[in-house]
Amino acid sequence: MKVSYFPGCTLKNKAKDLDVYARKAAEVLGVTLEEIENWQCCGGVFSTARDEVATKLSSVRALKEAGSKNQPLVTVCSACHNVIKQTNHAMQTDKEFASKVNNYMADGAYAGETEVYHYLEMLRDVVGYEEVKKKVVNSFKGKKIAAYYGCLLLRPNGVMKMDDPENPSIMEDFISAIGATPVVYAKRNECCGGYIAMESPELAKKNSNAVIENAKAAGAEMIITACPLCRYNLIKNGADIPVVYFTELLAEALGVKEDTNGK
Amino acid sequence: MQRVGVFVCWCGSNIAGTVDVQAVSEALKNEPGVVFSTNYQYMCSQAGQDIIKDAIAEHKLTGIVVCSCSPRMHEATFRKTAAAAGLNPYMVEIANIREQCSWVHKDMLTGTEKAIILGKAAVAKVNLNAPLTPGESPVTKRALVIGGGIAGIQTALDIADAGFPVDIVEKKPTIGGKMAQLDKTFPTLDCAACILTPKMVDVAQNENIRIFSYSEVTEVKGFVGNFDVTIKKHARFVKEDICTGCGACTEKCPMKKVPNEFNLGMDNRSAIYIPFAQAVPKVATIDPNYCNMLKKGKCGLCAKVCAAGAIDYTQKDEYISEKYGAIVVATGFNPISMDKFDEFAYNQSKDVITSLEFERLTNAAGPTAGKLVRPSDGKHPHTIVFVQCVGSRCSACAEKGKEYCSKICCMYTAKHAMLTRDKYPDTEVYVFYIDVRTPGKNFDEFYRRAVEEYGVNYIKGMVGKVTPEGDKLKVQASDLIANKQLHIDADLVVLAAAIEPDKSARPLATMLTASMDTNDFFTEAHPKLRPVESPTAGVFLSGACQGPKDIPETVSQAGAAASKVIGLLAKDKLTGNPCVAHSNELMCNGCSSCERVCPYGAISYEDKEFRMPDRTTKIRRVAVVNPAVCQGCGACTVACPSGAMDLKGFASAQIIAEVDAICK
Amino acid sequence: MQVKEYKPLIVAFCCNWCSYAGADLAGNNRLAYPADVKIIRVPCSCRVNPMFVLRAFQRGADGVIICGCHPGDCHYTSGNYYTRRRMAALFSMLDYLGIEKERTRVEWVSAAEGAKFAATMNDFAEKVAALGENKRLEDLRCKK
Amino acid sequence: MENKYLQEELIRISGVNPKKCMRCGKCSATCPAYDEMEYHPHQFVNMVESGDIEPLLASKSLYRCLSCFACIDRCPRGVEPAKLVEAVRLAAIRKQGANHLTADKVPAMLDEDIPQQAIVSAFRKYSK
Repeated sequence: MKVSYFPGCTLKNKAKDLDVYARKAAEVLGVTLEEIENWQCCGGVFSTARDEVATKLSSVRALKEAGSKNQPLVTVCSACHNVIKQTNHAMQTDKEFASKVNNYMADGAYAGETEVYHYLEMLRDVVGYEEVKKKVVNSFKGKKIAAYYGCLLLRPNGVMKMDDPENPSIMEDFISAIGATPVVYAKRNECCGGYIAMESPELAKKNSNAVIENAKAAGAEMIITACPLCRYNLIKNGADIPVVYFTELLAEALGVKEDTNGK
Repeated sequence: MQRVGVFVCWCGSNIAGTVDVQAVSEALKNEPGVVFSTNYQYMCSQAGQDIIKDAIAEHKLTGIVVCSCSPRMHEATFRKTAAAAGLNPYMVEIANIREQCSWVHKDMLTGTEKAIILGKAAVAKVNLNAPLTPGESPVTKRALVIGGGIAGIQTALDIADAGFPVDIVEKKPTIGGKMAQLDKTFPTLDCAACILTPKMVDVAQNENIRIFSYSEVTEVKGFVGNFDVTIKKHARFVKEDICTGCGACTEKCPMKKVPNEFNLGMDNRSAIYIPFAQAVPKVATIDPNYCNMLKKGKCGLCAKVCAAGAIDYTQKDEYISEKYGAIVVATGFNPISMDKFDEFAYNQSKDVITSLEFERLTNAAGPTAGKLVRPSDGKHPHTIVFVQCVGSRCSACAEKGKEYCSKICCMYTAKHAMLTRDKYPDTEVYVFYIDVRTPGKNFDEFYRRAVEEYGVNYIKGMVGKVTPEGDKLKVQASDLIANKQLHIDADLVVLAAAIEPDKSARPLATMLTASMDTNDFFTEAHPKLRPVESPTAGVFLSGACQGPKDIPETVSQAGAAASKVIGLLAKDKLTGNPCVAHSNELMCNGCSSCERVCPYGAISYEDKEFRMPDRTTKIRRVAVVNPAVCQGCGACTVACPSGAMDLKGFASAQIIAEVDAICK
Repeated sequence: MQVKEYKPLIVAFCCNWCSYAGADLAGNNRLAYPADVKIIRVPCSCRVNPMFVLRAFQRGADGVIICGCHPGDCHYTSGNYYTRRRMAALFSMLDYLGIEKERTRVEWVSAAEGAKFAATMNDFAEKVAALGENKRLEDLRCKK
Repeated sequence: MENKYLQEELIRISGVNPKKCMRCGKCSATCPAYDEMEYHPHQFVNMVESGDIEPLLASKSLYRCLSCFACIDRCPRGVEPAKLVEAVRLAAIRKQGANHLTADKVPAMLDEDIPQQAIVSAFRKYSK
């Protein structure tokens, strides 16, 4: 099957791994990721203000293009996913906002018709974890892995609707699917500090440390994430266990990690 | 032609404030059939009723229209007035010019205009009214109580004391309900078992009471005074009348790893079990989901050790049909699931527990024999955090919490905190609250004692996150008074989970055609004046099925429900509703359409002889309505293709006359 | 030229147990709705014969709404299910005859839903008013 | 009177009804940036409700909110405090020359690994 794909700015630069492995793994799983042509940066964070229009146009354009091909829009970066999904929701529910946005759109109005999936949702709901399990060639059996959701994947739940925001299992089920043992810990859905790393590195450090300590206390040997900024904050603030993108593990489990050497 | 009198009520200024009552009574004077029209300040008062009575006599009225409040309020009053003056009470029609007119419209002009139209419709209807006489039906002098908690127990005992037989249906193997699981009761701190178990024994020994435990109601037919109820007795694989409750089987049973629901899964029981020592009836029950004999046909140990020979692996579910005059719903409550509140880490740590679990942990008959220890490692907790309002007063998400206040949590949390400090003075206790709500006799004094005498730390604020780390629970909370975020390393966190009606209530309400609110609590017939009756006649409410309440309130409501039941069962006959369907047999073609739609089976067919125009006779099949069974919904009147079926009091001609009057 | 202000005429059939009580509750809470709505009490929404609806339109009603208990909550167990089916058939026929679907409605209002009753009536009256006078079935002989 | 206008504006662009707040403090209990804020999430709600907005506009708390939405998801009454914080922040930085972050300050904040995402996010939150 073919889906539209929005990689996002960071995935073209600092987080190439997140992107490259996502594409490789998708091929093995029978999904073709068709990159949106001329996509623009989503802006990193969603402004909840109803009169902020210009900052959301790039997301709407991407959504509209996917819609014009009758494809769902798949994202892999947590931040892009959050922004695009919330923008889509605003287009569906806030008529006044939608009409302002549509003033900027060439050829035809958009009202939130496109479906937005995170790559993880695609694995769970479209491909199916059972299918993933069947295609695993390098199992991570015995490895204790902690999923780090951060804040953007799950919240606000009324819009994201990915999983139970307080007791999620989508990443844990992914960890099980690649043969490893998921480690559940309370801080997995707490914020790492995000962009505050620029302004107040101390606050980012405090939050990230709490996450790392909590994961380690629960017995984690490795942390996986879907967000480049989460990964940066955790590593920068002294994670002494590996923090990797979930797509990297997926590619390794499916036996296609080596193919990407040299990117 | 009728001689109609019109009586317009001012209801003080309730009506007269927005409706020109003088104009209404003047306007209605000219309606067909109206021979008298007046208005008065309070028609429902004695003086007002006298005006009606006098007018009936003086003007030889054959029908009256009262323009006043809703018929749901005073229709019965004015019917009695009419009857007292010798007029058939069903010759009274009410025009609702208060609730549906003066109270919802703002200006005099529109209010008056509408009131006149509503009055005209009522006059048009009463012109077509015919005197009706209600039928009578007998009363089965037996009551059914559904639910065997403290509410059901008290209701049953009170009814039985008045000399009427009562059956209790309880879905669990024993009666006792939630109260049996509690440790102490607020605000007196007497032990729940000490006051409940004697009542349970009373129930067992009362010859007017039968207990159907491990049973549920599966079908309810009939109506007030004459309910036909089917009760399903689940197979317990033990002959109830033979088992002595000695407990030998439970000791020998090799399957001992069954989560014990009585202790909320905090310890295990055997596959054959007696829920607790004081269970009533004290007989064993085999859990078919775990018994090796029932699952695999291998074992049979319990049958071997049972000296009485009570074990019967072949027992089947049994259905019992019984007639009842009244039904009391006492289905109670449960704490809500904590699954959606995992910011408190209930699913992540055994040391995060609900308040009901805390009751079992401190109960001498509980899994720890009353020793307060952490479920994870059996160690004594030194710091305990209580979180109030978990899922209560939560309007953000219906899937998560409940919008209402669960009412009992403030008090039981104060009790838990106080008892903990009393028994374990080395324990630091924090209670996070939004508001402490303690209306009730000696309640606020109780809460203050917890703070002032026992040194419980009450903090206004909510807990935001609980993080299990190592053997601690890191509690992050706000202290709104100090304007601080607190971080407490706790050993035990206790969540005051919201309470919700038992899940069995919803299907039961459907069977009983009793109404429920959006939270699945049963609605009362009147929130203030008829708090223990359901709007469905013959169905009464007892305990938390009607709304959150504590034990004293439950017991008083249980007694009130019992007195209502006794009042009903003391009657030999009930006067029925005369507004029932009837068929014009000359028009009926015997097609069975009406019979098929009747929800009560009130319509049957008879072969009747009819004289034809040519002096021959012909036998035709025609519908006959049983007025004692018909409830007067009118479904048949619409189904009838020939127009033979009509409804007394709401005849097609009457409703059409109303439509015409409104659309004039 | 004098134009008489157009006021729609709306007939509301309310079942005695839920919706009529809901209307009373709207009154108790002083929740306003247009005086154009006139309520006729019936024991159950299933008492409403399609003939009554036709009669109302014939006599000049601009909208007819039937209110009953929520599905599953009918005082008579199943009356509202009959209503739902009967009225679905009737309303689509009326639609075919040119009585717009917005002029007819079946709504479930419980005895606890005073606010819903008022909101429903406000909404219905507004929609009917927007359509203007109903001339399709009106029998001019009935007009004064 | 200016406050009245500002208050209405904040309520309109945020879509938040501060009257729904029942003063439980769960937003502030769950806030990961609490200790760095002088005004906390529950105070944003209460102060906007009472029209006491000037102190919020001048507060650095505006730039400490992480937009992690924990307060939005965990509020039992659906108040959504973060949306109000966002609205107040916009009211502050939309004034001319009031940008909190300017491009010339950025290079000093960077290290080799910092993802682009952090920079664009910070700009979107702190500048107009």
